[in-house]
This record gives sequence, C-alpha cells and structure tokens, in this order.
Amino acid sequence: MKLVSAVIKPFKLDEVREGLNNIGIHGMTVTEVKGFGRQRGHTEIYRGAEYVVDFLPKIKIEVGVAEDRVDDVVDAIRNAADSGKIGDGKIFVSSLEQVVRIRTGETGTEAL
Amino acid sequence: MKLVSAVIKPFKLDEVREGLNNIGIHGMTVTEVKGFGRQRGHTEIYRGAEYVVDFLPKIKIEVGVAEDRVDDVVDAIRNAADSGKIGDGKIFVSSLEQVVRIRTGETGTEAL
Amino acid sequence: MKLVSAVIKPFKLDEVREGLNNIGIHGMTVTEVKGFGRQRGHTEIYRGAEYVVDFLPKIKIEVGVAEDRVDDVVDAIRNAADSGKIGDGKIFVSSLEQVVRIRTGETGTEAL
Amino acid sequence: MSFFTSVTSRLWLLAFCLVAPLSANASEAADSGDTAWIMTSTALVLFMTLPGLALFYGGLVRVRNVLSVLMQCFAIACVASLLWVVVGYSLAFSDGGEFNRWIGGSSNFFLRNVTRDSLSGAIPESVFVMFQMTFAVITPALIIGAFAERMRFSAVLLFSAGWLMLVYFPVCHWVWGGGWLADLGVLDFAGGTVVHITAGVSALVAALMIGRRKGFPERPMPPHNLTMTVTGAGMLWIGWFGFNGGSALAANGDAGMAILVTHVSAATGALTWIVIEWLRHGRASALGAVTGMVAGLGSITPASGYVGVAAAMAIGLTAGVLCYWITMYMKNVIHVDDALDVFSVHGVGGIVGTLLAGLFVATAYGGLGLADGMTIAGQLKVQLIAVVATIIWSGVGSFLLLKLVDMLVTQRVDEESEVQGLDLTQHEETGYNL
Amino acid sequence: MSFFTSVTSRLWLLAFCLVAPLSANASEAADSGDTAWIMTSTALVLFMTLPGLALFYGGLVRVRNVLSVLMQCFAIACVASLLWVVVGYSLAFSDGGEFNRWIGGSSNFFLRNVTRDSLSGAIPESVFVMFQMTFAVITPALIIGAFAERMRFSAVLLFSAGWLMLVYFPVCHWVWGGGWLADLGVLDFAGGTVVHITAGVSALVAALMIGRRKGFPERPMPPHNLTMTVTGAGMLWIGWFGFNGGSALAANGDAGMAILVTHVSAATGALTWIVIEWLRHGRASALGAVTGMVAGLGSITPASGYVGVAAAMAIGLTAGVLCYWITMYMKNVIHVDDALDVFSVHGVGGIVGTLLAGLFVATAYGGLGLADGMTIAGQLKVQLIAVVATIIWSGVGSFLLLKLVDMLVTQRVDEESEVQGLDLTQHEETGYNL
Amino acid sequence: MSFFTSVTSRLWLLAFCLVAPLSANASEAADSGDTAWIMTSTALVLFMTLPGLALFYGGLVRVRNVLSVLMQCFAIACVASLLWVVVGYSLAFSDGGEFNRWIGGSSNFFLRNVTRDSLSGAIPESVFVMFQMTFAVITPALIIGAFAERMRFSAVLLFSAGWLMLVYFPVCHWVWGGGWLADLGVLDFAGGTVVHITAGVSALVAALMIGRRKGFPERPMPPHNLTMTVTGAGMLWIGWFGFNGGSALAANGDAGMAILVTHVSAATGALTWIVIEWLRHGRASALGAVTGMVAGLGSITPASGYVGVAAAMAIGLTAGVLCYWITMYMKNVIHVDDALDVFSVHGVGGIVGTLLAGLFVATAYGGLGLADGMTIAGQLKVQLIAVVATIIWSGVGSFLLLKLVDMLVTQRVDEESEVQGLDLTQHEETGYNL
Ligand SMILES: Nc1ncnc2c1ncn2[C@@H]1O[C@H](COP(=O)(O)OP(=O)(O)O)[C@@H](O)[C@H]1O
Ligand SMILES: Nc1ncnc2c1ncn2[C@@H]1O[C@H](COP(=O)(O)OP(=O)(O)O)[C@@H](O)[C@H]1O
Ligand SMILES: Nc1ncnc2c1ncn2[C@@H]1O[C@H](COP(=O)(O)OP(=O)(O)O)[C@@H](O)[C@H]1O
Repeated sequence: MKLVSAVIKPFKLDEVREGLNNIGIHGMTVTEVKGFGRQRGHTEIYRGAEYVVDFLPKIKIEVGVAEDRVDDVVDAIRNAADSGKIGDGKIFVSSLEQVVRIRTGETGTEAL
Repeated sequence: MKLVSAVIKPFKLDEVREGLNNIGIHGMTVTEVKGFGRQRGHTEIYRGAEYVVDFLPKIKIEVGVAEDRVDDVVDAIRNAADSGKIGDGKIFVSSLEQVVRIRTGETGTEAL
Repeated sequence: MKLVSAVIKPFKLDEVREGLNNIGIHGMTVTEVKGFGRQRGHTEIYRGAEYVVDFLPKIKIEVGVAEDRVDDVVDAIRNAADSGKIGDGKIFVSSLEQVVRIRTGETGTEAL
Repeated sequence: MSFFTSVTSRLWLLAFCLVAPLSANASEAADSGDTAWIMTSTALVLFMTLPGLALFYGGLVRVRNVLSVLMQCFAIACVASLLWVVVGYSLAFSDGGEFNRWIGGSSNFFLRNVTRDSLSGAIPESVFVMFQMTFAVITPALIIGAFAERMRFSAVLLFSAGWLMLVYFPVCHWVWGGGWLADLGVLDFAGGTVVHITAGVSALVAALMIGRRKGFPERPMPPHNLTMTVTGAGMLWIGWFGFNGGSALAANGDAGMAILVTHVSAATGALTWIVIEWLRHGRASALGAVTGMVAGLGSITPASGYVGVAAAMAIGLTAGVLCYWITMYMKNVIHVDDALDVFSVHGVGGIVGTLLAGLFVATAYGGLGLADGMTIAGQLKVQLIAVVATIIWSGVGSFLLLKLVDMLVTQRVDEESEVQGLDLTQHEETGYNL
Repeated sequence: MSFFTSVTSRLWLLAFCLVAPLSANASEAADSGDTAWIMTSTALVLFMTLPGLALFYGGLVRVRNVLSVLMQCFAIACVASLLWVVVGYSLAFSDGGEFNRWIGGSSNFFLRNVTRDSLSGAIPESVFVMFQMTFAVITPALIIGAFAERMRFSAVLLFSAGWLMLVYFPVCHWVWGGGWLADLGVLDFAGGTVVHITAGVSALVAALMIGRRKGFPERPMPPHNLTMTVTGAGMLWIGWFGFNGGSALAANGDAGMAILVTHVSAATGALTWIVIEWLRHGRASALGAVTGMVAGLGSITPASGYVGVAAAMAIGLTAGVLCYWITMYMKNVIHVDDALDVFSVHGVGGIVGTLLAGLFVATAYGGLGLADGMTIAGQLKVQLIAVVATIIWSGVGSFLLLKLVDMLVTQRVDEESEVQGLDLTQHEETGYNL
Repeated sequence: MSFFTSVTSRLWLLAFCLVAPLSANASEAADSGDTAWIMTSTALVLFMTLPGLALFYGGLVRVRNVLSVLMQCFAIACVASLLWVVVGYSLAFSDGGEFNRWIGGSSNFFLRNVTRDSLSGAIPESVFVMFQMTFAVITPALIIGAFAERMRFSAVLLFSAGWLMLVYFPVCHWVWGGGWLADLGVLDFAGGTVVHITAGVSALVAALMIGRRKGFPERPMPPHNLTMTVTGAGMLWIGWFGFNGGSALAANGDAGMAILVTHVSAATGALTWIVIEWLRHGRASALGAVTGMVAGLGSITPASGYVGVAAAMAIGLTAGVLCYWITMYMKNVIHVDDALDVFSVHGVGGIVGTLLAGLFVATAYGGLGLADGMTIAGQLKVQLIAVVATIIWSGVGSFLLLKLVDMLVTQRVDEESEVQGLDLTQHEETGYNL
C-alpha cells in the first residue's frame, strides 16, 4: 500500500475530493498547513508599513491506497488541483507497511 | 524504526495517550485534522436551510517507535480508540530510516 | 528521495527556514502540532485551581529532498533548532517513492 | 393624548426645528433630560453600526472576508458622517423652498446655522444633527450585506456616497423633513421606509446586479464566527432602544412605550424563528434566533411610536414568519445571492412594519389613535403609497448608481481575488493570526 | 436625608407605582432627566445579558458548546421578556389583594393598565416595566452557568420559564412589590436576594441534580476563549452601573452614590482575588480578576443604595475572599460541578452582601442610616430572614421544577451528544470556522 | 455666550465644586438631566477602557500576549479606581492651600466630604468623582501599549500606581483642579494635556527604557486578531462621546457641540489615514482606518468644547497626516519599539490638538471665542507652555519612576518568558483553546 500526500491550494480542496470520489476513493485525511516555495507570498500593511508574509495557506491531503490505485490517485489529484499557476503544489508518494481499521481490526487494503 | 500514524476521534485522545503511556511510550506528536470516510457528516442549519458538513474533526497521532514495539503500539492505540462506531479511524505504519534528537544529536532508537 | 520531517519549537521556525534557505532548500511545508515528550508541560490557573497542560505547541516542518541532500538538511535543521534545552524536538527521515509537481507534471527531484 | 395632537406636535416640532436656527435665542434653553437621552440615543445608534452591525455581518462571512466587512462599515460611517455635515443634514432637514416637497435646501450646508444655542424642539440642534446622522450612517451600512465577499472597496465607497445623495437624503426629506410623504401624513416613527425599505430594496438590486458569489448556491458558505454575529446581535438589540426610543426626541412616555414595543417585537420575532426552525428541523439555531430578532426590530421600527404591546407581538410574529419564508425562497428557490439576506430581513421587515403601522395605530388595536378625520383604510393607503414610492425610488436609484459605479471602477473583484478573499486583496490584511 | 425618610419615600414610591396606572393623569409629567437615566439603565442592564453575560459565560465553556451558551442567554431573554409583559410584571408589582403578602394580582396582565401617560414615581410606567424586565431577563440567564455543556435546550427553556413563575416573580414581589419581606423592612437595593441568591441557590440545586460533566473532575476543562470572557466582564461592570444606579429610579445623588460604591466594590473584589492568587500561585490570572470583580459586584448589589465608600471596600474584600474560598471548596474538594461557579460567586456574593447591607447601612459605618427605631441587630435579623427564606424558596422551587422538567423532556443530553457538543447536537451549528 | 463668560462659568463651576462639599445643602438639588448624562458619560468612558481599549490593544499583540494586555487594562482600572477614591480625587480636585498651584490637598482623602447631597455644579459630587475617575483609569491604561509583550505584570502595576501619583494627579490638578495652568487660562476641554500628552510622552520614555521586543524590527509582528481591534475601536469612538461630551458636565448645547466636533474629527482622521495608505500602497487597511480615527479623537479632545465643525475637520486632517508620518518615522526609521504606537498617536495627537485649540477657539475660525483681552498669539503661547510643561513633567517623572520600578522588581521579563509569551508566564493562562 502507498500513502499519497498532496499539498494543494485551499480552494481546490472540493474539486480534489470530487475527483477522488469519481475514481472510487472515499477516504482521506486533510490538514491545514502553511507552504513555502517558489510562489511569492503576499504583502500586508501594518500601520502604513508593508511587510511580506511568505508562508501561504495550503491544504495537505493524505490518502492511503492500494498499490495498483496509486497512479489513478495521483492523476486525479493533479487534474483537479492544477490551476496552471505557480504554487499549485506537490504530490508525494511513500510506502505504507500496514493499515489497520480501528473499529474492526481489519488490516491491509481491507482497512482502507 | 517505524512511524505509527493514527487518525482517531478527538475525544479519544486522552485515552490513547494514557494507553501509550501504559506501555512505556511517552513521546508523540498530535495534529488536528479533518477526516472524510464512511462516517457521515452532520447537518448544520443556516438561516433555515440545512446543509451537510462532510469533513469531520479528527486527531492524528504520530509515534516513532523501534521495530519491536510496533505491534504493542498499534494494539494500544486500537484498544483505546475503539468505540465500536463507524469513524473510529485508522492506523498507518510506515518505515522510518532515521531519527535524530535535535538537542543531543542522538540518532536511531536512542533518539525516540 | 527522502522526506525529512522535523518537530521543533515554534519560535525556531524562522531560524530553521533561514538555515534551509542558506543551503539552497527553498521548499517546505509547515504544520502546527502539539507535542508530548519529556519536556514538561506548563501549569495553568483556572479560578484558583492549578492544572497541568502537557501538550506543548510545536511546529512540524516537512521537506522533500534528493537523497544526497539529506545530511545537509538534517544538519541545517539541527543547527538552527538546537537551543540546548529539553523539548527541542526530533528529526525523522523516511523514504519518498515519488514526487510530482502538480502544475507541470514534473516528477522526481525535478519536482522538488 | 389623541393621535392628532401628537402628530400636530410632531409637525410643529419639525417645523420648529427647521426654523429654529434662525429664531432660537439663548434665553430658551434645551431640556437637559431630553438632551441627555438623545445624546445617549446617538451613542446607542452609532454603537449599532460600530461595532454592532459590523460584527453581526462580519461573523457571517467567510474568514477571508471578515475585515472587508468591518472596514466597509467603518469607512461608510466616516463618509456618511462627513457627507451629512457638509450637505446631508441640509438636504434632509432644511427648507427646500419651491422644491421642498422633494428635497431640502442648501441653507444649512456645512451646518452653517447650527450654533451652540440653536434648538431643535427641546434639544440642542447639534444633538438633533448627530442623532439623525447615525441613521444616515447605518442605512448604507446595512446594504453591504447584499454584495459582501465580492465587491471592490472603492466601488463600495462610491456607491455608498452616491446612494446617500440620491436615495437617502431625498427619502429622509420626504418622510421626516417635511416633504410630500410627510404632507400625506405617512406614519414612520423611526425609519421603516427611510431606513429599512431603502436599504433592503437597494440590497436586492445590488445583489442581482453584482451577481452570485463564486460557488453559490452549490457550496455552502457557513459563517466563520457565529459568536461574533451573536455579539453584534446583542448590540443591535440594545442599540435599537436608542433608534426607536430616541426617535421620540424626548425622554418621556412616548420614548418609554417605543422602547417597550420595540423590545416585545424583537423577542417575539426571535421566538417565532426559533419555533419555525424547531418545527421544520427539530433544532433551533442561534443564527435563526438573532435573524428573527432583527426581523422583529426592523418591522416595529416604523410603528414603534404608535402601537401598543399586543400589536407589537403581532408585528414581531408576522415579521418572523414572513422574513423566514422569504429568506428561504430567495436563497433556496430562486437562488438570489443577497449574501447576508438584507432584503429578506430589512426590506420585508420594513414593508410589513410600515403597512401594519397604519393598522395598529388605530385605538381599536391599542394604538395611539389615527389623525383627526383619518380612517384606517385611508391611513393604510398612505402607508402603501409610501412603501411603493420608496421601493421604486430606491430600486431605480440604486440600479442607475450601480451602473455608473461599475463604469467608473468595475464593481466586482476578479475571480482570483474573490478566491483569495477581500481582506488580503482589498486591504492587505488578515483577520486572525491565531 | 435620614434613612427613615429614604425608606419611606421608597415605599411611597412603590405604593405610588402600584396605584399610579389608575390615578395618574396627563397633567403630571415624568421628569425627563430621571426618565432618561432609567431608559439608559434599562439598556445597560439588558446589555449585561446580551451580550455581556453571554460572552462571559460563553468564553468559559469548551469550544463545542459556545453557541449553546449564547443561545440559551438569548432565548431566555426572549422568553422572560414576553412572560414579564404577559403576567410577570403584574404578579410582581401589582396589588395581590388578600394574597398581597405573597404575590401580586392579575390586574396588569398584558400590561393592561400601562398607558403612555401612566407614571411610576417620576418616570413613565413603561420605563419602569422595561427596567424591571431586564432584571427578570438576567436572573434566569445567570443560572445556566451551573448546567452548562450538558442540558438539553428544550429543558433549559422549560426550566427558565417555570422558574420565573415559581421563584422569581414571587420573590420579586416579596421584596420590591410590597410583599412580606418589604413589610419586614428588608434592605435589598438592587437584587441581592431577588437576583443573586435566587440564581445562585437554584444553580447549586441544578448542578447537583443534573450531575457532573463527563470527565469532571479528572480532566481539566479549560475555557475556550478567555478574551471573550474578559470582554463580557467589562460589559458586566459597565452594565452594573445601570443595575445598581438605575435602582435609585432617579438621576440624583442616590444613583451617584450607588454607582460609586458599586465601582469601588468591583475594583476591591477583583484586586482581592488577584492578591490571593498571587500569594497562592505566584501568578494572578485574568479569569481570577474578573471573577473577583463579579463577586464584588454581586455583593454590593443589595447594599449599593445604603452604604458608603469604606463599607464598599469591606464588602468587596469579604466577597473576594469568601467567593474564592468557596469556589475552591466546591470545585476541588467536594467536586460539585456547578460548571461556571454560579453559586460560589453569585449565591455567596448575594448572601454576603444582603447581610452586610444590614450592618453597613448604619450611620456609624458611613451608611444612610437605619430606619427609625430599627437597631443594627434588628436589621440584621430581617436580612437573615430574607436570606434564609430566599434560599429555601429558591432551592425547593428549583428542585421540584427540575424533577418536573426531567419527567417532561429529559433534562440532560445523552453522552454522545455531550461529547460532540451542544452546538452541533442542540443547534446544528458550529461556533467558529476559522 | 462669549468665551469669557464660558471660561468664567467654568472657573466658577470649578471653584464651586471645590467648596461644594462644605457649602452644599440639601435644599439645592442636582439637575436630573445633567446628572443622567454624566452618569451615562461615566459608563461610556469606563467602557472605553473595559473592554474598549483592552480589545483595541489586545488584538494588536501576538496571540501569546493577548491576555496580558486585557489583564493589564483590567488591573490598572482596579488600582486606579481605588487610588482615586483614597487620595487621587482629593489631590486633583481639592484645595491645596499654599501649594494649590501645584497639587490639591488631603481634605478629601477617602472622599471624606462626598455625601449623597454634596453637589459639584449641577450634578451630585459622587457623579463628578466617578466621571473624573474614569479618566484616571484610561490614562495609565493607554501607556501599556508602549511596553506591551515584554513587561512584567508586577512592574506594570507598580509603574501605573506610581505614575498616577507622580504624573497624573498633579497634571490633572494643574489644568482642571485650579492649578497654575488653569490660572494661565489654558484650554484643555477633555484632556489633551492631562490625558493624551501625559500618556503619549510617558509611553515613549517607557518604550525607550524597556527596549525593543526580541525580533524587532527585523521580524514583522502582525496583530493576532484585527477583528478584536476594530471592535475595540468602535467602542472607543462611541465612548469618546462621553469623554468629550461629558466634559461639558451638563446635557446642553455645549455637550452637543462637543460630540459633533468629536465625531467629525474622528471621521476625518480615519479618512485621512485611508487616503494616505491608498496613495502610498494602493490599498487602505482597516487598522489604518481605526488608527486614524484614534488620532482624530485624541486631537480633538482638548479642543472639543471650543471649536466649530470646520475646525474639527482641520484638526482631524492634521492629526491623520502627522500621526501617520510620525508612526512611520518611529517604527521604520529610528526603530523605536513603542509597540502599539502610543506616542505617535496619542502623544502627537494631544500636542497637535492642544495647540490647535488655541487657534480655532477664535471666533474668526468658528470657535467659541477667546477670553476677554486674550489674543490668538497669547492663547497659543499659553497652550505651548502647557504642552511643554506636560511633556517635561511626564517625561522626567516616568523616567525616574521606571528606574525605581526596575530596581524594585526588574521591569522586563526574561528572554524565554518573552518567547513563551506573557499569558503563560505572567498569568498562567492561554487566550484561546479553539
Ligand atoms: N521540497 C519541498 N518539501 C515539502 N513541501 C514542499 C517542497 N517544495 C514545495 N513544497 C510545498 O509545495 C507548495 C508549492 O510549492 P511552490 O514551489 O510554491 O510551487 P509549485 O508547486 O508550483 O512548484 C509549497 O507551498 C509547499 O507547501
Ligand atoms: N484511505 C484513507 N486514507 C487516509 N485516511 C483515511 C482513509 N480512509 C479513512 N481515513 C481517515 O479515517 C477516518 C475514519 O474513516 P471512516 O471511513 O469514516 O471510518 P472507519 O475508520 O470506521 O472506517 C476518516 O475520517 C479519515 O480521516
Ligand atoms: N516517539 C515520538 N514520536 C513522535 N514524536 C515524538 C516522539 N517523541 C517526541 N516527539 C516529539 O518531539 C517533541 C520533543 O520531544 P521531548 O521528548 O519533549 O524532548 P527532546 O526532543 O529534547 O527529546 C515532542 O514534543 C513531540 O512532539
């Protein structure tokens, strides 16, 4: 099994979730994060002085998937999250050794 | 070493922490997350209209452990977090290649 | 590629980011987390009663890096985050199988 | 006191206040108690906008737009205040000569005739100016709920300033400044037409012209901070004592009764909404309760000086039911994105209240009594004329104004700014850094 | 002015207000200054509940229950207001005929006799009705702190309505409406018995009957937003000027002194709590400071019209120490889960203040002076009788009422709802979406 | 009324208030309307501090220090109130005998002579005491903005108490209590020197002595909750009606005009700041708007009783421009860490307003008129003397006091506490648990 982790722009969350639902992925965990990268931060005014805020609000989505669904999932996320603009984010894939469903004790892809 | 990541219901946090303490695990990192899954969201009323909120507040616990403690840790979490209801969450286990304690520079299981 | 994940004290964030910038790492994702560990929590007063709050605010930094940069990154984080006091935090290194840049579809170290 | 004498004394008072600056002399002194109350009322009504309405509205938007709402309320307060001092008070309350049926004159521009000694009835004219100013502040601020979360700040300011000139000052003059609706004998104690209908109708027009928020109605846009909204609601309720009670322009039994019926209508409106939600959803929401409260308050406003306690309950109940129903209809059936329901609450409430004032003023219904020789039907006709005239004038005026504003500065932010939020893109600030 | 004349004039005033609706005629006019002040006080006291107390309490609960607290305060305000208009004012302040020692009559149901011209002393009766209404609003709202975070909304409403009928209206009549405690000559200027003891004791009973929150006392339940609590505290402090100052029913030296001693007691209570925490924990908390403030304010309430500045300091100090100590004892020793410490602060404060009023009224202690022929011991006995009677009546009444409410609707939410929070399960809303 | 008679009557009033406790007898009664207004004003001015200023400042600091700010405002309010009652009122407003040019006497310690019947002009003396107390509360609270986020709580309290004794009571006596500046004929209607200059200058001294916050100016320290700041700003605006309008000590045309010009200056100050930001950054921020508002309010304060509407606009404009420019200069050029810009806004505003009051009082500029025989140049000289004297006295006093406080308790928290935040380390609490 793999863990697909994607950092995306916040307003893309709904579309990504729909994209995943469309390919039959219904479980995921979402975290609010801040991202630093090439995308430039914005300026804010504070009593007339301007300063740059260079961390940007992002959303991290984590999806545990069976090995054979990884490419679908990555594609679904990409398609939904791509706005063509810098800062659209990244997808990270890593290996998952075990998954357990707490309620039932099921393990492996059963548990997803 | 392994990283055990569990997504649980928020009000189970105290019990899970106690469960882990009982088996001698004293370090962990906790994140507030939102979960989507089989558990249905709740409805909210907004000026008379009802809508469904389908992301649910969850807590993610991350524990880095030595290889030989993984099963204990998974069991301890399961036992504490299980309420028998849908949405109790999942445990993910993945591999950790290295751990460093920042203060001392210790590495490996020493650092946990 | 590797994912370097570090749990640090919140006020060290700026220094760690500068440290990483100095060695040419410009991308990272930051999450607010709570840590339990050896560092003792603080007490709070509530209408005269005192109680201990044992989760402490921490910052988690995640950096995806090419294999050959891992040691630099770990060192940079350590140097910046070390205050010599308990609770300075930990660095976890795990393996990343794939990285995709959403905007361009680039993969691997290109995508970082 | 019969209604006739009351209306007469009100008209005298008005007449007096119009000429007062010229005729007042230092030997006549203001009544200190009345003056104390109207200064207090002034503070209460300004408090309704800053921070009352700002919080009420601010809590309802998404977190990325909260400061834009606060800022719009705040900036409108500043602009409206200066405009009032410079031209508004004169246009609304001075004698317009041959045009007096339609608009006041320029004789009091810059408050030229307002001195330390000039009186307006039993209170210093400066206090009357300030009290009325707070109405000119809150009315355009009410409208921003319609186009919240998507209008450019410059457009908001231009629209608000223009709207005061084009809609508020004239209608205020018609009703309270001795214009044609006053001549007809319209009953509008504290602003059913002048405040709530003008704001509500203009809000509807603005909502239609500026278009829906991106994502509406498919995606829910839940309030970001209902504790803020309920806080603002409490301030609105308390402030409304000044709004309606202060409109008696004296600290007497009229003011007391106005406050009493205001309070009763607010409580009834809130409970009505609570009960409806309970019946329909099995739960009553805090937002529903405070919305019903505002509906009750808006509706009693024009009637507050004229009706009794039972009528106040009837008005609150009617307002609760109608405003609920129309909010539903707007949002869920025809999908008009009047974001914070300004029309369904204030517009509808103002219409309901203005009409019912004409009924419940009758002594038969516990009211103060109709003017001499006036029948219920006759009064209702006057009220209807006032309602329709205000709707048309506000609607057409706002339509033309928004066309103009859009030509001048493009009223809507671009899509990316809407996504990022107005706080960052219009004001370069963030509401919270928790 | 000797105490006797003051009490006499107060009684006259009361007597007058009871008959006023019948006898008043339009030729007697209200004093505009007194009227202005009592209308202002009305706004201030309502402000204490909405949003003052709502915020004070709301900040203290966990985030998942914040709206339930705001909503309870809000809905109680609505219910209490209508109940007051319909029956409460009459039961509390009209003549009860042969039962007058115990309860007023029905002659003023629906405010039947309250006209625009009827006076209550020097103020319009409508203003007196409104001022007293705000007391009937805040008193049941105080109680919700006891059962916060676990009581069903329907049960809260039923209990509050029943409680007003069974406890508040009678006790209010006993003390202020010419009932048996008034006959005895009890001193309760602004509600030590009527407001604080009734609320505090009922809260204790409710806390015991509804049981502890899940997790209490093992797990700390820290306030979710102390900035909200401190904000509410500021509003309570300011509002209390209307509460105590308005209870003079005039804008004069009595009102001024009441405000002065109120303020001094609040400041002393807060500083007392600060010092105690500093000594015990080495730190002074903001929550401690505002809790001491409320203790000081609650305690001075019954005494505020009678005592001098030094007595106010003594009262504030005593309140601070006792309320601190009893809060400790309740929470940490006997583990009573009176969630927001209503009994320890209001109940204890009300008892302390009512008793001390009997002492410090004496001119020897800088007070207004005892009634003619009254001794300190005699007055203290009267005060004690009032305290004990109020405790028993409130306690027994609340006990019976809660039994009934529980039978009717089950007062406590189920465990899962408690875990999920009342906001979602009772109101289908969330406080914050930040 | 010519300026002369006004000043004379003011002096008489002062003189009267000084001797009133001795001479007043029960046959003279307070004017109920004036009394109502000053009690209301008292509530409004206390509201400015609690929670107004507390929220305004609290929103501007980082989240880990929010409670420390609220707590400091709160605790200072308590300490200042008691100090005022015990010694302050007497030192400021009683006759100082041979030292009367410099300080009042001890005859009214513990308000010994303040009875229910004693009058101060047309209002009860207790009300005058309370009204003036609220000024003694807010002034030291203003200063905490300078050393926010880094001063120990004990040091804050010691400093504030000492500062009232050393700076506030004397300067208040000089200007309003019949001291040497009153003798010179200084014009300070509501506290340009007494409140704003003393606070602003002391803030600057404190900021310099306590040093910059760790990280300043390299790292931005954005406000943690601007909704809180804007909420507080609204309360300050409304409260200022009591501050300036109440300073007329009556409910009359003077109070009305004071409120009118206050409002106009606030609106102008806010718009000025909005326009400057728009020109410089292409965006106008909410924080900028409310900062301009405070600048406008602070500046009009000394002039509010004397000037006309056009002058109010000029004062608001000048204040907006100057305060903006000096805030920039302090923060970005010379990097003085007056954390919440107390000097740049209040200090500068107070200076500007006190000087301009001397100009715009002239009838030529629409003012009340200069005192008999006084020229504009002469009045300006008096104003300048007052400004300079206040600056020197406040600066030197604060300097010495901070040296002393630092010796006694070490005024600054250690670096780790600063990093962790004052809420946890000074008060063992956390603002939010969301
Ligand atoms: N090396 C990295 N490790 C972890 N997260 C990263 C890394 N680089 C970028 N990110 C995350 O991806 C987000 C987008 O990256 P950015 O460089 O701004 O644009 P793009 O995704 O278009 O390359 C960042 O805000 C950050 O959250
Ligand atoms: N495939 C997945 N990947 C990541 N997180 C998941 C996945 N499926 C579920 N989760 C997380 O687990 C939580 C519980 O899952 P859910 O399907 O609701 O119930 P259950 O755990 O009983 O199967 C979800 O709210 C979500 O946070
Ligand atoms: N086993 C672990 N797994 C995950 N996170 C841990 C673990 N142990 C500690 N942490 C994280 O590291 C932080 C610091 O750990 P702590 O034991 O307090 O001090 P130190 O880092 O000096 O050893 C903790 O607050 C927690 O967030």
